[in-house]
Amino acid sequence: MPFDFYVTVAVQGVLTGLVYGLMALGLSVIFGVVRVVNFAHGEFAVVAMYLAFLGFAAFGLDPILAMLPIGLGFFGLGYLLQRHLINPFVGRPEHEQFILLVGLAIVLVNGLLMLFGPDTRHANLPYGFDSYEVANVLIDKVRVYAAAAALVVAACLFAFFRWSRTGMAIRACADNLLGAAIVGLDVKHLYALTFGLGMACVGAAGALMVVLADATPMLAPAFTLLAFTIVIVGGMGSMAGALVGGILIGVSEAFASFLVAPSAKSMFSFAILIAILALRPQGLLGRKP
Amino acid sequence: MSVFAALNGRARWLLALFVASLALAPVAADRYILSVLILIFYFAYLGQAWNIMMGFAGQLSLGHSLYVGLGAYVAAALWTKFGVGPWAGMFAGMAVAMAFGAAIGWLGFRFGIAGVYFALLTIAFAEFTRIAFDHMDWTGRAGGLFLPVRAEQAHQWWNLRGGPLLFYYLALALMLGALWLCAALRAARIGHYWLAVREDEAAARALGIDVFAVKMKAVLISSAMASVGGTFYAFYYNNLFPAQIFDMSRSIEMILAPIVGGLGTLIGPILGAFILTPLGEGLIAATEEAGLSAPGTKAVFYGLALMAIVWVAPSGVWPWLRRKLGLETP
Amino acid sequence: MTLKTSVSRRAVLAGAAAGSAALAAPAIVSAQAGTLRIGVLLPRSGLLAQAGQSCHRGALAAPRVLAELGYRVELVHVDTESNADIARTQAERLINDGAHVLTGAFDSGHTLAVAQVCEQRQVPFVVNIAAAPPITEQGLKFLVRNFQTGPQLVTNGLRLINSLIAATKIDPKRAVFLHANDTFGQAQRNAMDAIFPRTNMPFQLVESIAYDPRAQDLSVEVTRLRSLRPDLVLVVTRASDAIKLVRDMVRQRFEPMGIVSPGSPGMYDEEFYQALGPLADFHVSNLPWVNPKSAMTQALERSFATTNPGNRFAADGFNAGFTFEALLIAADAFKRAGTTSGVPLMEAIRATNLAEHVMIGGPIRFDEKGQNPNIGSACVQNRGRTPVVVLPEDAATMAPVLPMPGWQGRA
Amino acid sequence: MSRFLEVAHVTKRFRGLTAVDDVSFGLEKGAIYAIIGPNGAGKTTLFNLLAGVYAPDAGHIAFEGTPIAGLAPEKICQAGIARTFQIVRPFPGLSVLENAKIGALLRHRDPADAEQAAGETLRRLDLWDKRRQLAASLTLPDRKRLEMARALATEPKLLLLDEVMAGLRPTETDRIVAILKALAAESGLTVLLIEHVMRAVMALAERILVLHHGAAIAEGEPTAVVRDPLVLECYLGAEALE
Repeated sequence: MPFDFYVTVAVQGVLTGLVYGLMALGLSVIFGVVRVVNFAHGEFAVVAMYLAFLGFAAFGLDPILAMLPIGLGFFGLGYLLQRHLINPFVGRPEHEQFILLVGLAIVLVNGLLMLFGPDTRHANLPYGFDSYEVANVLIDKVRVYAAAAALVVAACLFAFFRWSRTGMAIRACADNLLGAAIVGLDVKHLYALTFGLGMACVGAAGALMVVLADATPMLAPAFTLLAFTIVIVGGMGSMAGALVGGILIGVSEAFASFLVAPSAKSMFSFAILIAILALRPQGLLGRKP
Repeated sequence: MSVFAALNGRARWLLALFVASLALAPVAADRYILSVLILIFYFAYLGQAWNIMMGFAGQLSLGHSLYVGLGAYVAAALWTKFGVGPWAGMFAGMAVAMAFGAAIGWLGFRFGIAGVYFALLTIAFAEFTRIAFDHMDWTGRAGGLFLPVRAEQAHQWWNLRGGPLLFYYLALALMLGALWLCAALRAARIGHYWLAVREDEAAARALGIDVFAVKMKAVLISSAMASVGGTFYAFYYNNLFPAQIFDMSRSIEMILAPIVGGLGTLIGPILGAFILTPLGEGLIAATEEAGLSAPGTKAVFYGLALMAIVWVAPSGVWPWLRRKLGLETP
Repeated sequence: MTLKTSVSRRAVLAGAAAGSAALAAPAIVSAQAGTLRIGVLLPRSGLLAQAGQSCHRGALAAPRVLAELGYRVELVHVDTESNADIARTQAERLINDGAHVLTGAFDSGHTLAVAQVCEQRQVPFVVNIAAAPPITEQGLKFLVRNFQTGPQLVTNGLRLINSLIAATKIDPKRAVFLHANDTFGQAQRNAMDAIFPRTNMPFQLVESIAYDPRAQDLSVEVTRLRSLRPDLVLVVTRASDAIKLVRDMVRQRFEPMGIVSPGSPGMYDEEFYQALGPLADFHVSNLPWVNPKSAMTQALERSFATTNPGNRFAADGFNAGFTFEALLIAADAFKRAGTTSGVPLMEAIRATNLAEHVMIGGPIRFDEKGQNPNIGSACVQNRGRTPVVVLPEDAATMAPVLPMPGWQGRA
Repeated sequence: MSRFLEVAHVTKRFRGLTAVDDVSFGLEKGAIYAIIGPNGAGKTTLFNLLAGVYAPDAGHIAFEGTPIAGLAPEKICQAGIARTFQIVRPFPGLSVLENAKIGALLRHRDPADAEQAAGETLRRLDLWDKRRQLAASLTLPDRKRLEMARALATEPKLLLLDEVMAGLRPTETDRIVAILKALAAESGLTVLLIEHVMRAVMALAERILVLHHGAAIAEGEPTAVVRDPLVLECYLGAEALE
């Protein structure tokens, strides 16, 4: 097998993994702070895919640019959702949150089915079929763009948590809820902000996904599971972990399908997940709970 | 029925009335209602199995379709390949499911994996097994395993070959048997230990409870029960596909009833199944009657109903209803 | 819907306790005299919704055509939600509500779930689409299948590849078989493994690759395919996977002589044309297809245009055609039997002999197992973003073109 | 020289900080023994070493002549040492009776027997009337007593009490002191308590160990210990002598 095939496969794995990682990042942020497991995560990603598709179909808006308004809109949506729907369930047992969000997921998937039908929808970008050729290695343009955009979003989010006052306040909440409340932080507001930020990540990732995959309501459960796998592998609550987890899963699936059997590729992801849970349950970059 | 000694008079009467009316239902009910009741019993049974792990021992499993699928596949394969009857197949399925349960439990509990992490571990095992079965030649890979339906076996009830009445009473027996078993377990030493572990592991250990062993017992009993449900499913439907029976959506489907009904209660899984399955069937008829024929409409209402239920009665319908009916032991 | 049946539903809503169940005594309501009531069970939501809704559009177009032919039918549409449990309970409900015949159910598992109900209740079941061989191997007395089994699909598909090679004079040496690892894809793979070695095809089958139908991304699969350097790519896909495959082939500049499906959905579905535009052209599907030269097909196409203004009949031809034919078989048997009663109606269905119908092939007849052995296959090539019959010659409206033109100058 | 409980040269470090530093002491059967010391002196760590939460980095612990250092908490409880938690942790979703019953099940495998035994323990600790209440609904003093009841229900030979009097009113403290004294007298129960409330310590303890910065600085009879100048300087201060 020529060597450039291996390079191609590795690059594909890394680039796809970065976009997956961005999607998982949203889940990780929400869980890390609010301690709510968003079981409707994939569903929101698919809603964002449809919005990006609509933006392209109606205004010719490139999904990579649509990422900004969609991310913003999802931030608002997330804020409101947290304040009005999910907040009463914060601190309640996981199974109650689970039913609430599973119900929401069912509504979203089937609402999309009613609105858009089951056929896949696509944004036929002018550069959608182009690829770069570097020393015999072919790399899709869309994948490079999407991965670069995912990195930019992740970097912005990272900077926000690292250096902004609000970001630091949110981290304080995550580290010590009681302490944060005592020093007068508005925890409810910060939780809603965090949920909004997590949702903004999902929205941005969903918009980017449109350039890589076709939108259909039935994608959602697979996205949710993928995001969970990545977050656990990378480390729940760790932002860099989500990206590293995404890349690890992306690359392992790529090589599994290239060298072993494409139909069994997600088996390798689950095997990694099981191994991580057994050997390093806090995830690759997670802190010990 | 000493395990029901804790019930007050009114509750005993209601339970007896409930069992009697279900036993007599085939006399009056039509085939559609019987088929819905079979589904209700099936989900009540599986809910009861899951409830042992989550409701009693506090271990969140989102991969119970694994045990159902193993019970189904093992019994079905023994029947189609070697003519081994389902009763023997059931025990073989149980053994395999328990082996998987033991592996998950050992990994999870030895390394102190809990909560969402444990849930993901169970999902990972279920998905891993689904893909493995998708590639297993012996059971027809992804193409499915078909149980032969032969006219000459049509009345071999001992081989679970028969009409809807056979499956009706079988499912009813499963549901009531699970209720009895869970009541007995709940009243026994292990039942108390499960609750202790669910409430506070460190405190339980300080009271001399071997938390690991107690949790292992929960996963073993729960997986064995779920696998029996799988054997029933295999012989009721006569065809199995990894992508359907091991799917995560099946795991989620089977845990809705106990949560909605009342997690950790004995009646909760049954009540939840009696709410959710008819809710789904009723919504199909209702949306049809209302002329809402767009596919997905029913499911949207179903999802909204789930959200409404958990909003109104977060700890389940049964604890709320029990108060209303005056069945609370003073 | 009648009053009686709505009572039975409310009874279920109320918890289906025995007391209330007494109200719901079997509600077999006789339809209007002279009308056959057919229950149509299709997966219109859930995982199989795309195909289920495509079939549904055929069912919507059917009544007008059947009425023109002098048949009187009333259809009751039910969504199985891609769930075998619901397929089963809804089959029971349809029969309770007075359905005389059931059709469906697209998926093999759902079909067998419904078949058991029909067998027990002695109600005929006409399968529209479901390829698993065991369906007609179980000795079911109340089931017929007007659809090819997996092995038939592959046998006909491979034979047509030979004709295609002869007609276009291409000379492929290597082929790779790529299939979705799901129920249907696996059935095709089994058939391929069994049949290909016996067919003496002029090319070598280098490898068979199964891919994960749930995968979000098939770029690596295409890289692997490319590394095997096949001249022909034989694919068994689901609707949306075909798009991903072709798109990544374009991006990776991989240009085989042709992409041929030996009988699977994917490359004739509307979403394929929408997504790929000119790149959707020249791919070939070898499978049963509507006969464009049949008068009944043309009537169905006209009716389809009025009942489904937003959809093209050409892209729904396969699903809509078979769904229509299932209804046709039931309506015709009813006309001959003159009764809605299950046993004589089933006898009439088994005695079906319809020379005029919509799909390519000989008269619709059923063998002792209830299988129609006369269904033909056509070689359907995408041309100008429309599936066009190019072989066999008696049904063809265009000549096949292979090797397909390069990706480059298309867009 | 095998005493009932023998702690010899026990040391425990956390990331360089020595929480318990070469502590030795011993207990006679039936004694009531107290450990005092300022916050951060290592009392709770020493306790957790005895209860099996941590294994010591050095030293030996023997109970009735058998080494128990490093055993799991449940094994230690099974051996006959029961404990309470400084921050009480009753099973909140269960009734008071069920809480005690779970403790009693250790020695009474039959649930009916266990319930009876649990009932007796609850009566002893004045909780019988509240047996049907959920533990979560109890007041703090009740929860502290429930914590003790649950531990006592395991029928231990040695009871480790971690600040059970803290936050209680003097009358409640006196009541617990009386109960403990009665238990020790009737059943020969040995008690080791960590306590800040000197009033209780002086009333109960036959001997006192004083910890400071992880090290034992004094050990002996209460009256002697509270006069020890080092203890006075380090911990008790003037007010304790009033």
